Amino acid sequence: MAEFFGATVEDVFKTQDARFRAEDAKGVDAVVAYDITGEGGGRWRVTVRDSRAVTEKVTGSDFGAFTTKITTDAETFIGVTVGKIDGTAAFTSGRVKIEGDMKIVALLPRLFTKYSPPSRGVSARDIIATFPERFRPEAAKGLDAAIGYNLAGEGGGQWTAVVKDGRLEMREGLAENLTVNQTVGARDYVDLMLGKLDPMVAIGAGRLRITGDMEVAKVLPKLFRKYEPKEVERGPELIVLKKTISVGMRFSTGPVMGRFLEGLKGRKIFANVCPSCGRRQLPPREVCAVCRCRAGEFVEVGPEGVLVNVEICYYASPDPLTGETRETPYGTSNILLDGCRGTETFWHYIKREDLFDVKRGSRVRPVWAESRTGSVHDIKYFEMVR
Amino acid sequence: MDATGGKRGEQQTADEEHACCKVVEGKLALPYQYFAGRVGSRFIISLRDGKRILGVRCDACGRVFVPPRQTCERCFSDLSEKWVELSDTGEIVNFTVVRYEDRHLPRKPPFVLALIRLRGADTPMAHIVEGVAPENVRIGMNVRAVFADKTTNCILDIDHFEPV
Amino acid sequence: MTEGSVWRLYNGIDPPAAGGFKYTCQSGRETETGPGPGAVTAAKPAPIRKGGWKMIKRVAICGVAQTRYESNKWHQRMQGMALEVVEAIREQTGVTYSEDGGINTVVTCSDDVFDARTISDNAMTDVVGAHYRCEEKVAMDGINAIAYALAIVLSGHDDLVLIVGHCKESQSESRNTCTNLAFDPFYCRPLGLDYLSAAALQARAYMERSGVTDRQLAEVVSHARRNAARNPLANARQPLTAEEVMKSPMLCDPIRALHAYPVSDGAIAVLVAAEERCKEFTDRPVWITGFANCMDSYFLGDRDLAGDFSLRRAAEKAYGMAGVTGAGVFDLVEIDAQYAHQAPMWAEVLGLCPENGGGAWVDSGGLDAANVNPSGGTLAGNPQMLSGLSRAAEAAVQLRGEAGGRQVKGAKRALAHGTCGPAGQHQAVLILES
Amino acid sequence: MKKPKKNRNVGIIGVGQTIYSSHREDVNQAEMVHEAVALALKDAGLTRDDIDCVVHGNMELFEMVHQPDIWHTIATGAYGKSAFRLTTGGTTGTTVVCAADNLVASGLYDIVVAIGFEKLQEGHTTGGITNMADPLWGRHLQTGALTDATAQAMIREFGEERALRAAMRMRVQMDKHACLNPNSHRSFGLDYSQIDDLMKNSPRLVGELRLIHMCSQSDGACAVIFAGEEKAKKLSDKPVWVRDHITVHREETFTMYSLDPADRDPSSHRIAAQRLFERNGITNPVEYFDVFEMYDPSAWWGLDWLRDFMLLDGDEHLKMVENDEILIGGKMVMNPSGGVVAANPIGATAIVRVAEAALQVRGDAGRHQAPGGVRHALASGFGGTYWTVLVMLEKDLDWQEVSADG
Repeated sequence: MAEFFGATVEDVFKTQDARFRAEDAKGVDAVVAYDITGEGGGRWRVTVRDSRAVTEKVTGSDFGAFTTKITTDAETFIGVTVGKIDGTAAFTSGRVKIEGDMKIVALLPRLFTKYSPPSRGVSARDIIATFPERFRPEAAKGLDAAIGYNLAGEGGGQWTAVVKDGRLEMREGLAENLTVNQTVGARDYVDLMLGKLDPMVAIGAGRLRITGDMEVAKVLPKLFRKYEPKEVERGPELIVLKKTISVGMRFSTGPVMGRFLEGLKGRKIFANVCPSCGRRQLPPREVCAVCRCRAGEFVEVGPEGVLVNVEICYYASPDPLTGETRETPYGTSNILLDGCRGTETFWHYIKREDLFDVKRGSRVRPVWAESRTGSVHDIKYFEMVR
Repeated sequence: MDATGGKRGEQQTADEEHACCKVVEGKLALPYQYFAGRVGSRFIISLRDGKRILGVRCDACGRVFVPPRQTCERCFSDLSEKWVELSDTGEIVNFTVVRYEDRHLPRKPPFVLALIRLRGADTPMAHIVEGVAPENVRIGMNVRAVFADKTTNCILDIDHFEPV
Repeated sequence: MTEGSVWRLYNGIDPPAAGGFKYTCQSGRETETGPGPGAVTAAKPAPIRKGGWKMIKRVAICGVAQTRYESNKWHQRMQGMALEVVEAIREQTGVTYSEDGGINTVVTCSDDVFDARTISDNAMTDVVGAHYRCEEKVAMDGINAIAYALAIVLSGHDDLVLIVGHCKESQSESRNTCTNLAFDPFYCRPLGLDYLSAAALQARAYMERSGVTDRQLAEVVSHARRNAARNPLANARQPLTAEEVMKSPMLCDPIRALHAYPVSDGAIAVLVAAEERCKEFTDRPVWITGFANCMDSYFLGDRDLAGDFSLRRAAEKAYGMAGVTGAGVFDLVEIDAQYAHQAPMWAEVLGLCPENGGGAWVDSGGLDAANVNPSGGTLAGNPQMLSGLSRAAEAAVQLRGEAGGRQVKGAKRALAHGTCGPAGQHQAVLILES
Repeated sequence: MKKPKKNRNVGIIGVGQTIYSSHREDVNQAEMVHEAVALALKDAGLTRDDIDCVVHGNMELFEMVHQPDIWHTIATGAYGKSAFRLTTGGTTGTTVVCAADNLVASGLYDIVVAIGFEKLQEGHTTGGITNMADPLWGRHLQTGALTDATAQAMIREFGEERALRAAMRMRVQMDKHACLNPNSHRSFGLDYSQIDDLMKNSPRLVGELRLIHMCSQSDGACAVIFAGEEKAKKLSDKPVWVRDHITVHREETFTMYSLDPADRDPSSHRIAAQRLFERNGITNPVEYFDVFEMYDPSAWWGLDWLRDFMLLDGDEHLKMVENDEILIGGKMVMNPSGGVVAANPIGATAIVRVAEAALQVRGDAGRHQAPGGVRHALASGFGGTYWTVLVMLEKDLDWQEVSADG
């Protein structure tokens, strides 16, 4: 099984259940499907329910019902798992794809303690990964070359280092027009880099083959700072304390917001009006900020209106009023209720089923909650008037 | 803690002027993860795995601090490698008895919070004292650290101090 | 060091050199050396310092407005409290928000944790009139907002600053839970330390050092309530005898329930202007003649909790700036004592009574003789963030002669003190003159 | 608006920045702040004894530490010093700069350190920002600072193809700068050839606001040391002068769009720029400023706001991006540091803009130094419900003549 960053996908999932943190899994009910593609990949299903976690390998093509599905290649999966690849960047660049409920993904680091690969020697792949940080631009001035690394065996692979204008770009695979190509077993490559194998011996024994422009091959050792194995592959343990801090609050409405919220109970939306400029505020605020005077008069507006903008949010984040993660996607909109003008809009949710049908200018109406308490939730959402 | 006059809710009877005013229960609730850093981690791991209390010494002013810190706030010298092992016993130099009930407190009241100067340290450290009735705690009392069975990765890896 | 000084050789700190510490004025010229940290005591009043740091221009408080302080303003949200005082200031001073000559700079004072709101001042923009204007938030005790307003005016950046502070301690389930969050997450927060237990440790340290008794602390509270009864804005106005205080249960030994300031809500607005603008707003400007603040160590064990480190430095510098000696020259002194022991303890540092003489000073009527906290002080109920700002506001009201039943006759010079952080870690001293 | 004369000149004499990173497990908050302070002191050649006052700022709920200056005293150097804490949300970093400038100019203090920091890894950034909204209404609806309202408005104004392409081009330009800045949190090595791919395939956050457009969540701290003119000249051979600063807030609402684009509220950015430039006699900011470090939380905002800050009209800002005029070596270099899309430790982000602008003026920015001698630089902060702070930095003390008649 292919190994990346000193670990295999198999090993990550084998240890998954042992890394489960039941104390943080209360109330979590989810099935996460992992489709790990490419060499060293496979399919797994992790079920978290009743404060227990069960990890199973999926043999057929069907995952069954899942809450969330994560698709990525084995290298990225392990890289993110062990912290060698930035998860956000991998998601940003599209190497990790997520279907279904995003909030579970945000929860995973809390549900399982971090995976640590079995401590073992460094792999050829690990050393290749250090190329960018060891690259010496000053030594590459005027050099325009594609250098191949054909490293066979476990922990190996094929790479091309493209050096141009003092910059290095690493590519997977061997380029077509290599300036220099080096073929060596992955294990031997590691030994060469660690100084355990003499390059001349390796060439003499035919274990290392260098082809192409030998003038360029000669400058190769200068292009990179010496590889220095870290004495301890993992640094010292660094302590982290995880906690959801929660402080109970009593938010006063005051008379202005209070009046507005009271109106919602009776299925009425009240704006307050600036006595000076006449603008209407939703929800009402104590003063008109522009005219700096109290806005005392209330007028009923809406309840129907027109969407001024539609924002569909795909990013799962916690609700600071409860600490719970929100379900995505959801849509909010600034709605120009009947009786309002210009920017006098009203901020609320759009019905989930209408999300992809509505657009700027769509006419909408509120859907009222059955029981209303005088809160933002008295309106469930706005739906399209069809 | 309302003993000092915070009588909440009592005015929330019908009041003409405040007819529309109400109070909505909510929370300030968000997830956090705090990092102890290298210096703090070494201190906590030493408590957790070695049952040993470490301090740091500032060579410039000669003081030994606990809890540890990376920098001497006065001399601005780097203390991150200046570890000294401290005794797990020390002397109570100051204490209070917490008698109010709040959710942030680690114990049911009443419990004793003390400043304890460990042998080998110059600065006393705050901690909980148990195994003695609050009314019998005295300044100058010798106490010993009792380490926690289960780690919480913080200062409570010393569960409490108790009289020697 | 001056005789009777209490510079504590705590944890091996060297006391400053015998000549005192120096500070320099803006021209780079050193001022006359101060008398040293031990000098500000009433027992041996320090000499009046001359030639201290001079402000480039005079800056004054031109208006003050406060809400009534209450334990639970459930009927108002924070914006409502702030609006009340902003409207009062506008009415009182006639100040406008005109782009030319009106308020262009607002300094607010509030806190995100107490308000349970990221960017707590965002909620204030409308009511303080900061729409398309400058607003900056001082996220610490509001007495420092006055200093910052002073800096804005002295710097020439603006000549008129409105300060608006608010705090609603009743909003959270417990203010102690909020102040627990001021402690670091690994060493102090898990122990449950909060500003109350920190103050309790300080109270014991002070009682041990000075011999102040439970009865004397009770008398401090009783005195605060007597004064508060004359202050219609105070929260806790019900008179209490020392015996009643002594009977109140221990809250956090040796702090009794009635030694602690009540949970309070309120808001304050202060208008600060350069001298040349003052007459537009008031005929009774109150001049800011001295200010300094100072930070002490964070870990309670690193500090001498009953010591004088940061307050003495702040007082020294502020006194020097105003060219005054110890506290004898003040017609009234507003001390930000959130807990009873802090009144005599900090009175010692400010020079109202001798070292370790706080208890005897209370017994001998020192609080009234020196006109300490005629408002009732923080013990009568001002919230965190405003405890020092309300001291300054009260001092200004006194110097304007508008203090009604609590007026100190002929008050011309006052000291206002403010503190924030656990057990007075950060100290500020403000000197005002009519 | 008239502005009284500054009491005395204030110079920046030291700058210290940590690296910006998604994770700093190796340090706690105070230790991270200390790195910046120590570097700033070293840069200025000062010791802690030289400092009169420390100004500290961040946003408390990102780490949920109440008044963190209290704890951080163990590492900021504030012990025994005068200390202030000022915060204004995202603009905090520039607010502590304004405060330090005011405090020094007032004569109250000679040398002031301003500190901004954030350790976003320790909290939930989007949740923390959401918490800025009214607890009874907007908090249920807001999603941090994620919005595509600006994208939608630009698409309506300039057409989808041009708007999407210009925003992505600016994103790539910022990345090219970030690749030259060793402190950057994110430097992808993006190329113009990737624009089409990114426009289509970068995951969506909100509508056309895609992951690649948005700033990172970073850990980091920045400290800047300010001194009065006399000391600044004595202590530094190239002090950078703070010419002026302005803060403009907006009301407590994000409802600023309407069906008619002409109805849009005046931009606080434009108002700030207009007022600041007018009182300093600057009529053509694109010509005047050599470098502009903008607080650009997303490529969309960066693109849109360039027009407001530089007082441009129509599609002039798009042209600047399309013609690479904002690249290092261009006419008016924007964010040679890579900007906020490359690193965003929020409480530090705005002071980083000032610090980076100061390094540019000093000529000490290293690989991301704008060529040709930077004499005039502008830095912006952004926060709250579209709040703006602008800080003007100068290489020479020669502007008094310009504004004498103003």
